[in-house]
Amino acid sequence: MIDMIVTDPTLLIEYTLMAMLLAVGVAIVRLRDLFAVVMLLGVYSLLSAAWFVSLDALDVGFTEAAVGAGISTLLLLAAMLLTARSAEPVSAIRHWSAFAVALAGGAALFYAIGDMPAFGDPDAPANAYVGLQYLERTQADIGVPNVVTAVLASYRGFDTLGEVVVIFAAGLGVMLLLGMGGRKPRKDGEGEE
Amino acid sequence: MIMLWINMAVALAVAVAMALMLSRLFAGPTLYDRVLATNSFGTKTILLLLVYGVLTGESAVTDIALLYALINFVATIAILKFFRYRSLEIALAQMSLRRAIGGGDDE
Amino acid sequence: MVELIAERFAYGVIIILMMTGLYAVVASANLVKRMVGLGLFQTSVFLLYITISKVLGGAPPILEYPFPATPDETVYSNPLPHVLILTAIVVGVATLAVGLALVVRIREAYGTIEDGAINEADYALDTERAGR
Amino acid sequence: MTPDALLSLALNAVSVALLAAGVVFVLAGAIGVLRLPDFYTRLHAAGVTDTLGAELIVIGLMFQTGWSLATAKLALAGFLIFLTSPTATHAVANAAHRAGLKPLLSRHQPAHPRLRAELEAAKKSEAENTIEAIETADKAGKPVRTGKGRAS
Repeated sequence: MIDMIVTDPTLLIEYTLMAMLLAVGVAIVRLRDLFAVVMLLGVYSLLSAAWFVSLDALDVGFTEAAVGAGISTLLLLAAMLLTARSAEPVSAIRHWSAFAVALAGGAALFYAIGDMPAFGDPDAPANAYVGLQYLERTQADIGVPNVVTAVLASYRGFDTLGEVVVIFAAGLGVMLLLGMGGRKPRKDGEGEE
Repeated sequence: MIMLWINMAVALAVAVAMALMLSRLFAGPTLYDRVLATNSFGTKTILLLLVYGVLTGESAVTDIALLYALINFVATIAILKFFRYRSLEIALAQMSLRRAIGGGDDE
Repeated sequence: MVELIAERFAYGVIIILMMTGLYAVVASANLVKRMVGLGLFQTSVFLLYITISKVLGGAPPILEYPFPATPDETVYSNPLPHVLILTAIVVGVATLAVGLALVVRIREAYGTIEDGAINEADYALDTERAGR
Repeated sequence: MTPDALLSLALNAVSVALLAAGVVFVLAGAIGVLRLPDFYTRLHAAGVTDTLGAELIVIGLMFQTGWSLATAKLALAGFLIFLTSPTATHAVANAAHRAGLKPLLSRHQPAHPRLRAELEAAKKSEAENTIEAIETADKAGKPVRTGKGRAS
């Protein structure tokens, strides 16, 4: 681990971000004041966006900051104001059964870690074939310097269209559930984002 | 090389300040303490990203920091707008009153 | 063994975060908090994908512009997971909005968003109907 | 040593000095937010971090990048922080004030619980009258103005 840090000192920043993410995650589970929980989810999004940036995913960090830390926090805040201010404590049996579920799932995933590619391995199967092809071809095919934009809007343009349809359906669902128009507008109307 | 490690030290110091803000966010007795801590935390995240951008020589990171600066401000103002009333109970009462007046036709 | 753990350290952290989200979903009786747990889980999955796409010593997948005449030898991180996650983030917010709209409707119908109280109300309604 | 190397050394030295000062302010502000006793005092500490500390670090970084697009972006980011942070702090303070959050009135809060209890006991008798008077005035319907009078 030490030689990894010496070759890439920014890993130190990543480790601090990881530590803070863990602290925020545990605090979200422990706190019962819903306002604090919602604010902490916003902080969690912000921290993970910073981690995305340090993992070279600039566009993802950009979107996560705008959508995750901005819009979802406001949506959750509006919903919290319309419903309840604080959560009731959970019973001990529920706490321990949930803990057992999380522990079992975590143990299974930890068992599978050994088969994952090493962190930052350029020869990992996930990084070898299609992604490389996109990187090599974008310059000649599309001529946009940002490869992520090229794949999103051009190579995979129809998928992005499908995504827009999903968002439209979600906005329609929110409108049907909350009833726009006939009734007074409410705070939660931002749901069609 | 030495400038790189100095920048690293600055980034880590900002990260420590972020952690301190985080503990105020966990503890914060009132709602306004939490809003203040979140806002300050966002400012420090911007600083961390700016230092990171200079550290790696990646000027695109600075763009993201710019976006953060705007989002952070808008989010803080929006949160405070929800709590404009003297207390949350009054706001909720007003909301349910509005719902009772406007929502009579959905039964 | 030590090397195996050290090289996959980030995955371990992400799995713990994921399980924190799962715990929040299963254990919370409050529906808003359950949605928050879902968001926690979701963001952790995004982190997992992006961690896989990182290449050590790589640059963000933004090519040099104007394009150089000679093929550049820079190592870039894999852009494909970035695209997938970009789509997933936006769809995630859409599902969150629908879920929260449902929670608001549940609160209007039942007057509470604690699932135990909702179950009790349902049970009371059923027994009342059966008695009639 | 060539003039160019000398210049870059000087720029780096200035940058390090500014960064060090900025880090001191950021850390002091963060510790202040954690340790100060009530919301209004914490506001002061957060203000130090958000303006002086942030600006010093941004200017220090600008000395490292030289004349380039990155410097312009850093300047823009610094300008935005300079514009938005005090506004946001003011908005938080204003919201708390209008919501009727009371500032802590005792001049000094000792860290040790026993000393604090003694101080509380000593102050309680003399302070009781004034606080009650203000609270009755609060209930009479002028909360905002009395709050302001007490804070200043």
